[in-house]
Amino acid sequence: MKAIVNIHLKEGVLDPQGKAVKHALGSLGFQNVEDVRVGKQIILTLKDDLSADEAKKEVEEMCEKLLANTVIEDYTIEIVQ
Amino acid sequence: MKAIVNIHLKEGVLDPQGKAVKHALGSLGFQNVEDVRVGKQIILTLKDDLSADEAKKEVEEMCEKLLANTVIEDYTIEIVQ
Amino acid sequence: MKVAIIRFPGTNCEFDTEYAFNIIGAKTTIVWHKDQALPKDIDLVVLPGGFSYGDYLRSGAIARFSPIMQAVQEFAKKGGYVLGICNGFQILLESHLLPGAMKRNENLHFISKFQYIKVLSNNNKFLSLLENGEILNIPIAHAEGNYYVQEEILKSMYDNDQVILQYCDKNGEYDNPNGSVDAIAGICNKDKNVFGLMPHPERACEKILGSEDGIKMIKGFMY
Amino acid sequence: MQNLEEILKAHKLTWEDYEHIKKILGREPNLVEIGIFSAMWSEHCSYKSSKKYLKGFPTEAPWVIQGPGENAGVIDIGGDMAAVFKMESHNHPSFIEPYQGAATGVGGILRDVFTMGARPVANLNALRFGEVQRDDEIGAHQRYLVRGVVAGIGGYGNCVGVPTIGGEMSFESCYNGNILVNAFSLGVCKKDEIFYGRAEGVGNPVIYVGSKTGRDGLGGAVMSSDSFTEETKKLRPTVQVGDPFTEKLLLEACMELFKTDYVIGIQDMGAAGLTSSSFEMAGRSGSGMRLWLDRVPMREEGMTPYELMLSESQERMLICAKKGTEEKVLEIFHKWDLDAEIIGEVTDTGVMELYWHGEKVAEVPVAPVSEEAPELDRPTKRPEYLDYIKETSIDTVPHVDDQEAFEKLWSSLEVVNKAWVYEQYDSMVQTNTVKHPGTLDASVIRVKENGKAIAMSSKCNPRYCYIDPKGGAAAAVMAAGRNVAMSGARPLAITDCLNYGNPENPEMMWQFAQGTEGIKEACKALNTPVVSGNVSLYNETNGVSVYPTPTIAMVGLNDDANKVLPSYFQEENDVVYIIGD
Ligand SMILES: Nc1ncnc2c1ncn2[C@@H]1O[C@H](COP(=O)(O)OP(=O)(O)O)[C@@H](O)[C@H]1O
Repeated sequence: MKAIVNIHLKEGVLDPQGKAVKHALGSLGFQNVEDVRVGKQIILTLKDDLSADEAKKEVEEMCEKLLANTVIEDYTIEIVQ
Repeated sequence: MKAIVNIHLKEGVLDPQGKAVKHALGSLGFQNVEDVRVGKQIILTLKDDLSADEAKKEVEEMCEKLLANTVIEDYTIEIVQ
Repeated sequence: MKVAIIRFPGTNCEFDTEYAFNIIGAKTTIVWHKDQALPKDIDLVVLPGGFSYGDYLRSGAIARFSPIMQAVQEFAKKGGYVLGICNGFQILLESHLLPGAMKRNENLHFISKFQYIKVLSNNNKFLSLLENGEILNIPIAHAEGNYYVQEEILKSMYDNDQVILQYCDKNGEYDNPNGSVDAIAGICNKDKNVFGLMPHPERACEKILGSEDGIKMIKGFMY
Repeated sequence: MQNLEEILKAHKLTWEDYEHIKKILGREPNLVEIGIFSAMWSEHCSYKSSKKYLKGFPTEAPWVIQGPGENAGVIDIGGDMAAVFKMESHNHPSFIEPYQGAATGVGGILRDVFTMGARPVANLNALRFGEVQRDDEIGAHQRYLVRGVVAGIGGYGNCVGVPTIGGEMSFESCYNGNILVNAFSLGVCKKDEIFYGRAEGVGNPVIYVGSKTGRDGLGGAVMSSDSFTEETKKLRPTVQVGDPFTEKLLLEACMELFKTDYVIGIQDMGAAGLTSSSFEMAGRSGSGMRLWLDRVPMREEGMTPYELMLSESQERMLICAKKGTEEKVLEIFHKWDLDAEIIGEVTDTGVMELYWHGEKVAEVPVAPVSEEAPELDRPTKRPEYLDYIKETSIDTVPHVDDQEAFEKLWSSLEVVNKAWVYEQYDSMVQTNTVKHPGTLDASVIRVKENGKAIAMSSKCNPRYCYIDPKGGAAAAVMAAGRNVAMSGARPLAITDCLNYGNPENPEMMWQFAQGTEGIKEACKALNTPVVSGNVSLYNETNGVSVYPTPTIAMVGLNDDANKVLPSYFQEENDVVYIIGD
């Protein structure tokens, strides 16, 4: 079982990487880009004997404790089999 | 329209971050984690007048040129309206 | 003065910090991160600079869970003095011993250079030997020093003299090397016993290294 | 073996080599053994094209403790202290993946230094790029390479906590298809606490420490050999990714280990990984070794003995310890959360025996692999372009007025402020840096233990080396020596990184021969022996070789750290002199 965790800076927190990537894309001639946000994607491989619910709960705890810094970051969790 | 780009190190390429996060989760008592891969998620907001196909093609080009380092990274693209 | 310097895996300024505190005559011990307790009769705990756990995930994020951090938390709660320099500052933020968080530098690069900073508030033990408005020349060296804190909290920090150091140029004018909110270089907690700053005072304690301005900072803890 | 022809080709071995291998083994080699010979006899490990010319380097002086032949050179710096240093290239990997290529280059040179017992205290780097200012694909790619290389050098060195205190860079069109990344590191230790890459004493354990082994750097050879096809196709040749955090742990664990008396010898696993480290360690003391490869910590599933012997995974070391201390050695590495396993033992057979789950998979006599490595005397020929250059004179160039010349020089890439580069390097960690990057000429650190200062400078003017391969190389030694002297230090010894083109091209070999001549003469004149170095050949793309680029790093000593001379005007009304012609 896998858990996919996506972590991004909260709305309203300026994203220096996103800004730099947007600028770089612009100077490469990609004019259709209006905004860029750069975040993290963490893929966890979990033991199979967990239920999806248990897994989700456990990963949520991992996010709160370690994976995300909730002062500036939001996260989403998706469990895939 | 948004494009979500997920970028990860290729199979077989050492992922030092993943290794460190796995170790940390283990010592926090999360014993169900078998593997951790840390990658990037880039969310692009694109002009709405593009078709999904056009968008995908353009983002693919962005990945090849700038967003991913194809020597060591793989990427996937998802277009959402 | 007795100083405990915490060594995490990846810390790389522990010996520099020890050397600097020895210059001002402090007794120092280096404490391993897996220890459960701090040595007895410690006057100050320093979390030194470096790349604890390689700065992987976020700088300071993993070190925060080291066994010794429990003891540091308790020490701080009881009013003990704690100083976090660079990576140590990041660890204090991740531990919520100080408010706010670090983002990557505005230009996304690691920045290493001498940088002027200004004392905004000396109403605390750390900067007690310095004047308000005094300008110091202290090296910075970091990739994630872009300090962020929510506006409401920032306001209360100003009200409470918690914003203690600010980047500036030679003449004290605005200069912001990394994009920090209000060019903040150092802060403390409400009780003024936990301090964090990105510049490295321990690198500015001898004339031969180009600046002695760091001495006046770390000496503050002695009085 | 089926399709032997292709296997040999993939391993860059000739039929002549093959016959030689058969003679050494007294039988046909198997694939693991072919891999071993291929690695040990590669240009990189055997110096087969260059050895002839390196032999004449001056390598001795009263202050030289260890010359070429070990992981790094060692000189006496007084007060019972020694300086350990070396320079190495990571050109090809950096062109493929600039960040990781440069980062792992720094990682490798750091290990060369700390494997000798010295804590690295300063790094330099010498970089050559192509035409970064072009506004086409080439220019864009070059700028990408500059950004990646600089970030990679900083990313690795900063994390390990070793200051990068200086360097140099040049830009020429000849590097458009082949940039050069040379990394230098210097460490200090007590004079009587130097460690060497040896394995001796029958029954002494051979211990593997550091990161797990993956398929990193297992590229060309295996993948193009037919016998592997389907199985290995999905295992792409992978670029080596550096893990500076693990390197830092490895450094600290080794420093702790060196305080004990458990160690017989230690060596880092660099190019050709476990193969070169085990053969060199056994070879230096005439020992044999038995290795149980299934005990090597592995990162990936299904790895084979062949892959384990040839992987270039980073951040690994091989240790020969005293029998009976193995548990204590393992304990030190486990304290630092590193992998550590006993993977073999020393024998007196002079033979390397490799086992895989109890079965012997290779058996190669140690000494002949290095002693009988092919040594080539490649043809040389004076390049024709030199005749053309000889005809050219400064008088044929249109005159420019002084103001214009000044402005042109002032804005040239060679002269412009390099702060964008060196501000990405932590140059002050360890609190020893007296002359930072940007203060010009040599970079200087003080040594807390003896109150002295070590000055170092890396130099090479490739254009000069192109016009006059011998004079240019000598000039590089002189320039680096002058820089060191101008900081108030006495130049003591050099390390070099000889970056040249294709050795199969006689004109290039001539440049190489001339370059080494120039270094010899200059080093003799300055009495600064060569104590370590590195040769990087095949720096060419589509038949275009880079300019001869013998990078020289000079190291010197100032007896009083407080007497280091600055390199800029100090005060108004000070008098300015020009000395020399
Ligand atoms: N690649 C580099 N890494 C670190 N420092 C560098 C690098 N390139 C140049 N520098 C530093 O920039 C300064 C100017 O370099 P250079 O133009 O070569 O002048 P110099 O004549 O003093 O050698 C020197 O202090 C040098 O150490």
